[in-house]
Amino acid sequence: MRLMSEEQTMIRDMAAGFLDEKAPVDALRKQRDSGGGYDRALMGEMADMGWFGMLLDEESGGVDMGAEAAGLVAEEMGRRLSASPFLSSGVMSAVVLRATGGADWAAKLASGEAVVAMAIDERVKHRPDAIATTAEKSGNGFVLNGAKRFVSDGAGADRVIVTAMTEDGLGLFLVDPGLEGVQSRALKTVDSRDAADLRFDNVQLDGAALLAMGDAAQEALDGALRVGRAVASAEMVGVSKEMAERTNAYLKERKQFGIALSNFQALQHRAADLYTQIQTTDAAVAAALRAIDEGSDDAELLSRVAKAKAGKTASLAVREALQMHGGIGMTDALDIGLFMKKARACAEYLGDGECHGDWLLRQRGL
Amino acid sequence: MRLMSEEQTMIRDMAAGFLDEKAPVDALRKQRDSGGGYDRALMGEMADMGWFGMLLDEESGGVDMGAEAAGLVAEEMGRRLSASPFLSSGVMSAVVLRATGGADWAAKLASGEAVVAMAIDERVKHRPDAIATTAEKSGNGFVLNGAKRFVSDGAGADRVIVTAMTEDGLGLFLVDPGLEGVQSRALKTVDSRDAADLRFDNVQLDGAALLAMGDAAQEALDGALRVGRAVASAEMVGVSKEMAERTNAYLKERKQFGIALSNFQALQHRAADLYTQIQTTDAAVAAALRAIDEGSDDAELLSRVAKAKAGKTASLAVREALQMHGGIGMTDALDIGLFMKKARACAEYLGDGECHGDWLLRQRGL
Amino acid sequence: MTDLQEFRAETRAWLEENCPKEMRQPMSEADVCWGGRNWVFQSKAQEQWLERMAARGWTVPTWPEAYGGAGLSGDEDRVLKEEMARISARPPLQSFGIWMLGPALLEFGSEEQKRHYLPQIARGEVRWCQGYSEPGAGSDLASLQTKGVDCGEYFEVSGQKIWTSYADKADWIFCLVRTEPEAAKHKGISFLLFDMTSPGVSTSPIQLISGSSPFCETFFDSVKVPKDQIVGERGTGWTIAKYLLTHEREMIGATDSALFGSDDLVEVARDALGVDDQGRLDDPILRGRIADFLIDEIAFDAELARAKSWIRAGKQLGAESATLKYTGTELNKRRQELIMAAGGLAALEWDFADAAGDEKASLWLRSKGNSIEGGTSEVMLSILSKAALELG
Amino acid sequence: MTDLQEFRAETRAWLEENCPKEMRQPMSEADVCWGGRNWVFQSKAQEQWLERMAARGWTVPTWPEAYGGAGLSGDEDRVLKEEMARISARPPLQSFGIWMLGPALLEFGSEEQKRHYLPQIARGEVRWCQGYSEPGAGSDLASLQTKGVDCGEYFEVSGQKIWTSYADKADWIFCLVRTEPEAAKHKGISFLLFDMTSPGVSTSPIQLISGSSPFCETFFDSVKVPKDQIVGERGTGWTIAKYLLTHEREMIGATDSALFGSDDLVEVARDALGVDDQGRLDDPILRGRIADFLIDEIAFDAELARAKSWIRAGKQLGAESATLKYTGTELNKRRQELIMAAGGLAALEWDFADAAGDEKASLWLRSKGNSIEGGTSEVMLSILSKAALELG
Repeated sequence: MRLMSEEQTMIRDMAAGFLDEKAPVDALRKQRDSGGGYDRALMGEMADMGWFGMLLDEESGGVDMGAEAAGLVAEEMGRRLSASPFLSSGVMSAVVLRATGGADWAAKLASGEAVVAMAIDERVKHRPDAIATTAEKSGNGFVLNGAKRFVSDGAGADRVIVTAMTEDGLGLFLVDPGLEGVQSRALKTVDSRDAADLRFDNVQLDGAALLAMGDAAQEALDGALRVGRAVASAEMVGVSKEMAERTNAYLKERKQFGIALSNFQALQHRAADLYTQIQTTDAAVAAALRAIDEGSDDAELLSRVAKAKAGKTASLAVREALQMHGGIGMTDALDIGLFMKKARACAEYLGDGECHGDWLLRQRGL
Repeated sequence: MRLMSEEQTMIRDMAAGFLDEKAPVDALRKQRDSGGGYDRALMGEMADMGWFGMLLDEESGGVDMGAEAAGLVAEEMGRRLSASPFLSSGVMSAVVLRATGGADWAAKLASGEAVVAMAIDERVKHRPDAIATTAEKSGNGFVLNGAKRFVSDGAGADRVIVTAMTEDGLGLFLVDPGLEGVQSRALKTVDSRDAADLRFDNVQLDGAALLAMGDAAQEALDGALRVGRAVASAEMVGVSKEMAERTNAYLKERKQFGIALSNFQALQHRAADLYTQIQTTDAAVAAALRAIDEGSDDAELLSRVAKAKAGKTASLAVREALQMHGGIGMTDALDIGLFMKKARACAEYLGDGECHGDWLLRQRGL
Repeated sequence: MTDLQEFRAETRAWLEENCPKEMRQPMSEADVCWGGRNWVFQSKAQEQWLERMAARGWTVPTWPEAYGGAGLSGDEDRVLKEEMARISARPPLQSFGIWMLGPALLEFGSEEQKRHYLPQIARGEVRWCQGYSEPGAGSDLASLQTKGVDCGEYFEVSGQKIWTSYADKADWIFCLVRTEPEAAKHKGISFLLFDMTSPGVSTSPIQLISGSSPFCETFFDSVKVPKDQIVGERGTGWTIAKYLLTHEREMIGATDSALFGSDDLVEVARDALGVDDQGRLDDPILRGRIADFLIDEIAFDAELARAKSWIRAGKQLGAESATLKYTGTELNKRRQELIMAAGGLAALEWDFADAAGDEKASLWLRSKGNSIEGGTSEVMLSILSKAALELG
Repeated sequence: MTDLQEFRAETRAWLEENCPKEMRQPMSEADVCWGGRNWVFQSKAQEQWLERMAARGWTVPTWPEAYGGAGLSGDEDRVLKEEMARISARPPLQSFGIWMLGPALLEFGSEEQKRHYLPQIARGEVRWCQGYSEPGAGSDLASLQTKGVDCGEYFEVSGQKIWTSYADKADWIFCLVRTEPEAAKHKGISFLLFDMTSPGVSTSPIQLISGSSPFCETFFDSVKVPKDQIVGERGTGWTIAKYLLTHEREMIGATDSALFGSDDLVEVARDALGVDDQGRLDDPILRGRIADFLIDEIAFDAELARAKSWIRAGKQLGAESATLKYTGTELNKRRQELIMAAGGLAALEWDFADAAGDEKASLWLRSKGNSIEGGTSEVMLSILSKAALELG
């Protein structure tokens, strides 16, 4: 599947229009000041627009538009710091459920009726293959033990897809957080979004909770991570572009020593360097999204490069934005701090430059 | 021992005056075009000034002025790319011979009568503890087998101090490169200095060749490396300062678009950043040299930090010099290429930032 | 025994006798004694400690005795600091009066002003704040617009300041005000002192991206300032401000650097990431970035130590102070970025509404201001390119 | 079968039949066929290959047939390149005539000029060089001083050029000359063509820090250039030059980037340093720097691929060409630094007097010129800040 350029423009414009009205930066600020997370009713409206079904087929209530479409929406969300479980539920969980035949919950998340989160991480750095959580067979079902950290959108989720080791290798389980033995601790996070630490103490799962096991589970998980990385990268491109544009506008407007900051060559060159970084990142992210939609062998590599590069670029963009705005940029009244916090969380989530750089070198036998 | 600031000024001024006349950059260029290495007669004059005895006591014909004095001379050498076996023979070998009681050869190198090189490295990166060369006991003497790479000033040396493993641990041997079984291959190097690869095939050494063994050998070697690193760092500070000063002068003189380059703020800020890097490096190198002279526990740490930092700064200085000079900087007719080549060789020799950064983290238990 | 050794022995004995046990413990932000009219001592020990030290002139040891100090020499001052450090004695008093206004008055104040204001500072009776920056005047401080209209006996001051630390807690302010509207930009500014309870003064705290902050916006609405509350001549305020800015720069550059590098960073990394089977940090690439940082930081520590030795030797730092400010603040930003990276997902847990200021995320966000306050990095580089390199 | 499929089949068959075996091998610098009056073919196969391709118009496939080309569409051209790549066929001819002068003449030349000069280029009969830079005019190229005095029938050209690639081997030169001394800087330049054997032309090769080079200094001493050898109107040379500079920039930015990153770097590192017991490069910190570089390089590869697809779609790159130039050249400098670091002491072995140009040290030193030639990185950033960001 490959979007035509008019389709791309249409998706982008619709997302921009909707989010400008419903989920601009101020909405995140208000959400933060009332406790963080996201607006569930707003999520319903996003679902109505088909966003949560972009990676699902029509039988599951999806619109099957692919990763490129999801990336376009995510970039617009990044520009506005729009809060929703789009990435966790609408993208990653959707990919898992599609691959593992979980059509009923796929339909629920596509319609916005339910939120399904992904519980992947157990360490402070993203290491999806470091799984100490276990699921032991017990009758027709399983007993789940372990802990997951920083489950994105985990506090308000209706179901959580949990990675756990079984005697037949990796297992993916769809877990109801309301079950006995599940402890959820909602986290306050630097980006003011929904996140939770989860503990599982002898949680009894019935057989239907098992989504996939062994190679099938690994493949579904890898697929979700791959798409998740690329879409998260698109969100960071949105953050980067927004910061660069606001900063350039500020440079033209703000005067020091009698002339606009935009006349200072040292700032011009830094702004231009940032621009080139964003251009390169934009291209890398677009290539990753496309490779995923085309089922190309390069998709894994490109999605990791995109994630690493987008994290570096977003970090540069927010740092330059803050420094070039000067003191006023340090105040919470301006938005730069909010973008900086988002960039940090997003760079960490699903692996940073170190994580994917290490993978890259191992692939090359280094 | 601690130099007074007037003593420092005197040493620096004398070195500068002498080297301006006898060993300016043009001398290296001529040496390069006639095959590289150094001028042995000139070395004699340097020895007459006491430079090769700065780290030796008076019994060995030295003047015992310490590492700080050697650093001052080295910095002036770095400014002019003056070629001589000062670092290898006058600094590192002198330190080994002083520690191990090799007074006769110490006296010869102090007087400039002989050159004593250090054969330490066996790999392409500096790893003085990775020694495959062996010295097996045989009668009163030893049999030496192995190979050393990139022995600085090794082609023209009268003796070479070789690190080799014995059954009692590390051994330091004073080897005559004229002995049977020693193969020396003179190298053409990027910095046009004397260097050689050495092979030892069943070289018969008499007992007197052994300078030290075990802990004593390790201590002497560590001492030589420590002083060597600090003095090499001072040489790189000389390279960095010279490059920065020439570049700043060029910026004031060269016009583009009708105004001097020194008016372009982007260049001003880069020049100023380089200046701060050089200031920091200068302080770190001075601290390392002083810590050595004071016998401080921090000397090991500081000499490694100085070497790592000086390598990074010199690399930045020559790159900025070349870029800011533009096309003309790329021509061999200008000196910048010569400084760039020296900076590269000097950064590599005795360990680069990676080497010493790794040591630093291991020290911290990381 | 030399005089200095004797001084050391006496000092050690006196401190041993007079420094309360409670004042010999590591200090957090909340334990600082700022003094002032409305100061509420944290403990009896804190009050005693201030009184005893102030009585000896040791809150401001190098100031002349006539102004509340002890007239110590540079060497004696160093010995006092060493002896206090030896028993982990807390500073009895911190204030902008000691750091900023005091040095300005000593250099530029009249004899009356020195005798009036300095002892109040030394005894912690009056707490000062600094009124420099304005919303429209950041790096270009000299373009400030707060005006002081000459009304005969007094100036009538109106305008707005920003980034006034603890303005909501301070008793008095030292303030840059444009009193000569016709003069050239740098020549129209005067250095005024006035009471923060004067009619027309109001303040409003600023929330930073890192949480609550000591900074305020401060508003002046026709505040009457008697003319004897000017320091130096009219129109010479810029000279005094520049003198203090250099002073401040050295302090900011010197902040937060422990000799031989970031124990905090090394600890966070080890705790968060663990080590592999070779005992190396289990994130090989981040490990390299940390190594690179440590090299720069230890080198900077050497530079800082050198600068301190120069100051002790009575040398003016000049352009070097801009180097320290620039290098020190940029390094601290890098350190905090690395701490956040090492802390990983765990470091993202943070509550903006309830930030105490010592969380990883707070320190990281706060560090971004280091290269802005006290002169931006860009201004430092411009200063260096002109003062040290004579470019442009 | 579509037309394009048909074209592919025909092309494949023709190449199979006509491309000599010897011309299907990887090519080094020394194997390039530059053509020209004094060209000595390396082999019979090289000569045959040029003749056969030129006869078909495939040395310049997209040029019109009337001018020695084959009039291929963009799609056909791509197919031809793919089919040549499939059998590793070498380009039959490379030249500044094809890359630079040709596009300029096609855009700005008169019909007579096109018919006269282009077929000579296509057949490799005349080898061209480019006379732009002067010792006093680097980034500020428009300030060039080489003058062409109007002498009625001809211009009399005097002055000096620098960085003229292969001036000592070229037959003709296309050259920027100031013919209108009274006009504003950018409006006084004309684009002249003349024979390098004209009386008054002399050249001298330039030695680079990386060893010998194709660059020359070129001197003009009252060289007579007939007036019909001007391209475009008098005083419009700057427009033509700018057009070509953008063209050149795209080419330089695109140089040296292999899809999905530096095999050379990865190989050097593995060979020189080895791997530890976990199979990781045995220099953990350098390993991190390499990883960081590879991420940037693969991302850049994606950008380059995107730009190529835009070009194929007929889109003008505009400011993007400055991005590619800047990013590509800065990356190559980093790559070469890393190769030198990975090569360690062994990479220092190098003989300046005898450098072949493909040693690690030569490539490293040569790469430093990448961010200067074809517009410095600083000029690229200034272009971007104005054209893309509208700053200043």
